Amino acid sequence: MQLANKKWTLEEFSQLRKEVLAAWPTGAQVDLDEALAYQKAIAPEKRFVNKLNEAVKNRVTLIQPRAGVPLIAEHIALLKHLETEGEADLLPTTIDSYTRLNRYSDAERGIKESQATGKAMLNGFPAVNHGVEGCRQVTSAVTAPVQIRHGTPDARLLCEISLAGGFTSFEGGGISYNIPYAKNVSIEHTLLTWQYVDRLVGLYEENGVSINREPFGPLTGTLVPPSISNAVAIIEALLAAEQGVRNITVGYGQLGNLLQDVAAIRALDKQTREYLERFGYKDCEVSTVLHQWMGGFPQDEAKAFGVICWGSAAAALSKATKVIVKSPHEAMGVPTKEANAAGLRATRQLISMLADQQLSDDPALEAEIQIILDETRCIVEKTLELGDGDIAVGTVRAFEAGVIDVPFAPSRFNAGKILPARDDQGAVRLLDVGKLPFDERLKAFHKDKIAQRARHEKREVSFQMVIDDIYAISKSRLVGRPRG
Amino acid sequence: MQLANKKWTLEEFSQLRKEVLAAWPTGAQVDLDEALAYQKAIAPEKRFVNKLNEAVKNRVTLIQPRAGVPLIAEHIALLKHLETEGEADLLPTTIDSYTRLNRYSDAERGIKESQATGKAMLNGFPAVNHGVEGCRQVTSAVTAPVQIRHGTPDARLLCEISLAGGFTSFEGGGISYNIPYAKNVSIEHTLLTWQYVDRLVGLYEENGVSINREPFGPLTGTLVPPSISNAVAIIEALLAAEQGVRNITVGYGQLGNLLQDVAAIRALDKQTREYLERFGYKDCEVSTVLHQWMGGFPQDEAKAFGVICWGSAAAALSKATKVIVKSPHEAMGVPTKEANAAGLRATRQLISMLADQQLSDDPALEAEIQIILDETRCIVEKTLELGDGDIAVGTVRAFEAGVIDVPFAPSRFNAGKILPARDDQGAVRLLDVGKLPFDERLKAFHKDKIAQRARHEKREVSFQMVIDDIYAISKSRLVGRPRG
Amino acid sequence: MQNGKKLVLGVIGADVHAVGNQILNHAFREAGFDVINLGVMVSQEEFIDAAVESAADAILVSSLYGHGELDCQGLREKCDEAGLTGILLYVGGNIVVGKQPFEEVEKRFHNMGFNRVFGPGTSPETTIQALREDLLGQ
Amino acid sequence: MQNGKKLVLGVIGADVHAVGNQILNHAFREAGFDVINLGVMVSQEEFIDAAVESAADAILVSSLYGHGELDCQGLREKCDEAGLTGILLYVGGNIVVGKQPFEEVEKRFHNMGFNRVFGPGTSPETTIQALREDLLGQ
Ligand code: B12
Ligand code: B12
Repeated sequence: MQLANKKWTLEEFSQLRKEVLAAWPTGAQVDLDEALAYQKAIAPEKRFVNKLNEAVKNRVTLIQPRAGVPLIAEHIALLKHLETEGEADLLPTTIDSYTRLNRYSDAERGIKESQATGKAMLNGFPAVNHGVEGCRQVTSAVTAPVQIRHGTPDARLLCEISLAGGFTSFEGGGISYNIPYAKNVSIEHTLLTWQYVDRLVGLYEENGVSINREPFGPLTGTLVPPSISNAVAIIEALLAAEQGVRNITVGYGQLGNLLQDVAAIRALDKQTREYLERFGYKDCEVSTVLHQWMGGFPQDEAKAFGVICWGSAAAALSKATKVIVKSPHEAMGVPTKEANAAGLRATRQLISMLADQQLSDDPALEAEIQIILDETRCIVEKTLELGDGDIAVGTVRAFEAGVIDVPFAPSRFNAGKILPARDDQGAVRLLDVGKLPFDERLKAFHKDKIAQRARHEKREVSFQMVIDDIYAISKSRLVGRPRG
Repeated sequence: MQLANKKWTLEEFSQLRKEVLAAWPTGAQVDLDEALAYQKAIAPEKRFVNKLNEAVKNRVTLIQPRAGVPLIAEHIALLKHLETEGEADLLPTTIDSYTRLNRYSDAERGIKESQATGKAMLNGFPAVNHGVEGCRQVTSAVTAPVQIRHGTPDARLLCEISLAGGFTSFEGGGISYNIPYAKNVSIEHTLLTWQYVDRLVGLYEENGVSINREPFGPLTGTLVPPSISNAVAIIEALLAAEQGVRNITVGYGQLGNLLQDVAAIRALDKQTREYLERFGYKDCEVSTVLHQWMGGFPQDEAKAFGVICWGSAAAALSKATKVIVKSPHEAMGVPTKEANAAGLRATRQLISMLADQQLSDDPALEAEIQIILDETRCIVEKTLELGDGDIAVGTVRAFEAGVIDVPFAPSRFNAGKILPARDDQGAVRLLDVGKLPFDERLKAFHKDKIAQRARHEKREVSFQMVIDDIYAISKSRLVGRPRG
Repeated sequence: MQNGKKLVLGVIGADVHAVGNQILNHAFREAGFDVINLGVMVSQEEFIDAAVESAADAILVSSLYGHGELDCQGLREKCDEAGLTGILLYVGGNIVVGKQPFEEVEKRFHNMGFNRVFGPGTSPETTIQALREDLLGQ
Repeated sequence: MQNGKKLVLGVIGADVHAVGNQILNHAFREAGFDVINLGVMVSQEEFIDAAVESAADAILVSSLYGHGELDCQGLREKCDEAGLTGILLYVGGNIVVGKQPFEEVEKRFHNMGFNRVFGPGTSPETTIQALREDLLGQ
């Protein structure tokens, strides 16, 4: 199939569909009409879109954990714990890494070994292997809406099974679930697989079942400048909308400087709406999500609470629609349900205490928002230009050209030329802008900011700064200052 | 002795001193010359004043716990734990409640029962009973400077023993250690006993030994409006300076609205310096302390971490010189050393991550600072007026008149006429201004703010709001909204 | 509407925690009880004198600051001596030093003669419910 | 100044955590080692081929994502088969699912034939020190 940002015909979709469903035996369990009927029977308050729309209206921030274990009963117990003891508003089902790579027989081995050893041998819930029925057991056992969270370049079968399985939201996108999560998969390929996913969601939508879609905002989670993740989120929103998706949550990973974090969420919300409008997707519902710090965490649990709470504050003060919550076990491993619930409760406390507060619209905040809007516009416009107006084609070429460039990404389809580092106030700037299509003013802005820090630290601008910044938060700092 | 804000003569002081030292056998251990020599031998980095002055210079925030257990060895182990595992910059020795009321024989019983049962039967360290030698064991065992923290209306003997015992800072004041901590003790009496303490510190100062003094900022810790605690801090700073104190830390208890908290610390710092200057105490060194939320805490430890972290953020963003740290056990009881250290580490994480950030000086912040400055000025000026220019005499009359009025205070010398409640953004305002000497504009400001909240909550302004606000933080809220 | 029952309320010992006391005072009155509120820093003797004088139905002792165990020793015996045999005795707050298993704490205070023992953060509603059961058989 | 020792470095299995790998690559080179960095998503076969081809002195396996225990099974045996008998094998990162007692984890991986096992957050300096001990006798 030829990549273009154009809504697939039902024919194109149906042709591929057989192949997709045949990839693993559980695919045969999916019957679209039956699935639509099942989805329609789900209570309104258990639908992701309704909870999100209400939160947008009331300007409140919902809280959601990450969580997934290999076996169904344990997974249900985990989710129940998170909604009762963790006071979660929204629930996740995090998929294991084998499933993410379509290695369903390895996942099967993980299930078996988990059953045999009584230990979780997979880092998530293998939804494809558990099939439609297994998913329905999960989604019907809890009272909050449940979302599939993963990192799967080819999530077509996973999406088929999980929507039929009663999940009402599906995370990911052709860029955000490729570049940070794969090494050898071309962007072209994942844009196509995710057009399938979005078309499937569009089909549900056209049949009266609204499903939330959420591009994965934080990308590699490691010093990703806001304009890069915002640009990716906007592009994925446009791609999804073209295929008929109507409810979109755009995301951002907290960086730690409060002003920058609040500015990033505000810019993201505003600019996503603007671009959707511009390309004629006028009935799209947009919400935002802030992820608590996605990079390396401190090992100490009390310090981890510090990081968690600061992320909650950023979410509350930026009025993000929801916040994805970390646990005090983050640096150590997949959290126990108790640790996960503790992270949620700390977050709840902050979100509620800050519900009625917000940063005032002062010139410093306005300036920071403007910088992010300008940079993001440079990237998105250049991408459109490279694709001769087609954002899908443009995206492939933009990655080739380094016009979109994600730091520390494993993918060989990512240029990897930019180097981010913090400025003297801890905002993430660019030490090397690589091939980003920034104008001279923006380039000078970054250069000045980094130079200012270097002067303060009395050292040369160098890669060592980047390394120091990567370790900083796990060492109780934001800016990785030289030691001693 | 007749109360007046006038430096005591050495004669006046010495006359009283004999009586003070005779109140309990350990008083005989104090020899001023020997004590001065002992203090002079303390390493500079172990002196409170040096650490504080350096922090003021570098605009960093130091962290300090509260902690005290009945027995010496256990207390030393506790402090060592807090400096190694808790990364505390400054250490406390919190005094038990019997000692605070000069009930030294009850304290003796507590020591005995603690030894016998192996459980701590006192809520702090009975420094007077342990005597000069006991105190020296403590202060010499640790590397950080140590401060006496208590709540003692008559702390004369305690101060004598602890300064001779090597402590380099002493908390409290004639108002702040009376009104929240006593029921039947007149202000006149405590102003006199604290003139003794301040004169003693002044004597050390004049002999080349600089001791830090810290009025207790949070008062009852329960919805105390910033202008009231700032006015008390300023008055106590003036009283201390007159007796020769030269290093003063003025304090404030976090209220939870970030803008108000930052404004309160900034106003406090500025106005304390202005008043000291105006009355000719030109060589005083001033620093500030923010206390993490001093009212009722949530019982859940994860939620308590949320409150702790938000207090840390307020401290860091207001650039307070130090922050007094709570533990996740706060709602339950005196914390274990592990819980105490955990509170410190969470605080450390936030303070370090926010070290390079600050709120920008926008009009909203400026306006909030101005309100606090204006209100505080009204109170202090009226107090001066009531005392015909004498701030000590004025203070006694101000309490009689309700010109200074602390909410929820146990003291019968406090008018108890004002009622604080939160506004719609969670800032603490006055639902009833009582007899506070506010001008019409200020009165209208408070009225409007509370009315705005009432409208939003669709209920009448009433005492129920106050009750709801008292419980709010322990129920994961800041503003006590009506239920349902 | 008054329910005819009289409570003596106060914070025992050298304890100055005044907030909870003021709220309980308010809540008990709202609930129809007759409250003799002694405030903070109340000695055993003051509790007993007030109860004798008013012919109270119950004494409600608060202790927050940690010395509750020392302060409460012997209160039941002194009540007996004063002729207040069988008077309802409650204690609540942060009644011991530190975070201790509630069951053990409860047992120790039961042994001291308290009819009911309440842990940290007990809501006024819970206490009022208990009083209604014990005094009004509701 | 090169120290003449060759390391094969990579992140095993379906694991894409790239940040630590990039930093280790940088740190080992700075420390004088010759590094063959295979990046992320490296199969056992790729590790072995690279080690055979380069006559490496050690294989350093990273696993962050939790499937380390499944991914590492049989690596030592395959090394033996490929003639890499006795080659130094390290593993590090977040090598199991969840927060588990390190001693037990270490034992399980020792039993799988790893010479050294490193827990979460091990600093490059620690690893370099261990390599110097094991390869250069320092
Ligand atoms: C950033 C991150 C991500 C990014 C990775 C981006 C990228 N492509 O690199 C994203 C968001 C994409 C991601 C995805 C996933 N992640 Co992740 N991620 C992290 C996180 C927060 C930081 C990792 C990091 O970069 N650290 C900084 C670097 C410098 O440190 P490091 O990687 O630990 O490496 C150092 C040391 O460990 C040591 N070391 C490493 N290898 C070796 C080898 C030897 C021999 C030695 C001696 C030392 C050594 O030296 C390195 C340099 O100092 C960690 C948690 C944490 N540590 O805070 C979780 C974490 C590793 N991720 C985890 C998981 C489960 C996942 C996912 C499966 C699910 C998810 N949460 O989405 C997917 C996995 C996808 C896949 N197939 O691999 C878990 C692993 C759980 C476990 N082991 O029990 C962790 C621990 C989080 C958690 N507590 O749940 N993740
Ligand atoms: C505010 C406060 C203060 C203020 C008090 C101001 C004042 N005069 O009122 C100040 C700062 C002055 C203060 C001083 C001290 N405090 Co204090 N304080 C608190 C705090 C933070 C909140 C108390 C409060 O007002 N809560 C709100 C009210 C509404 O709740 P409440 O008091 O718990 O009362 C409710 C219930 O407990 C219940 N209840 C109460 N009594 C009874 C009785 C019965 C029969 C029943 C059924 C129910 C019941 O109903 C009440 C209404 O809902 C608590 C910790 C916490 N709870 O978060 C510590 C706390 C009570 N304080 C403590 C201590 C140790 C002290 C000090 C000794 C030392 C210090 N830290 O400075 C001094 C004591 C001075 C003295 N002599 O008493 C400890 C007690 C430790 C313990 N028991 O192990 C606590 C628990 C903090 C801690 N974890 O260390 N404190």
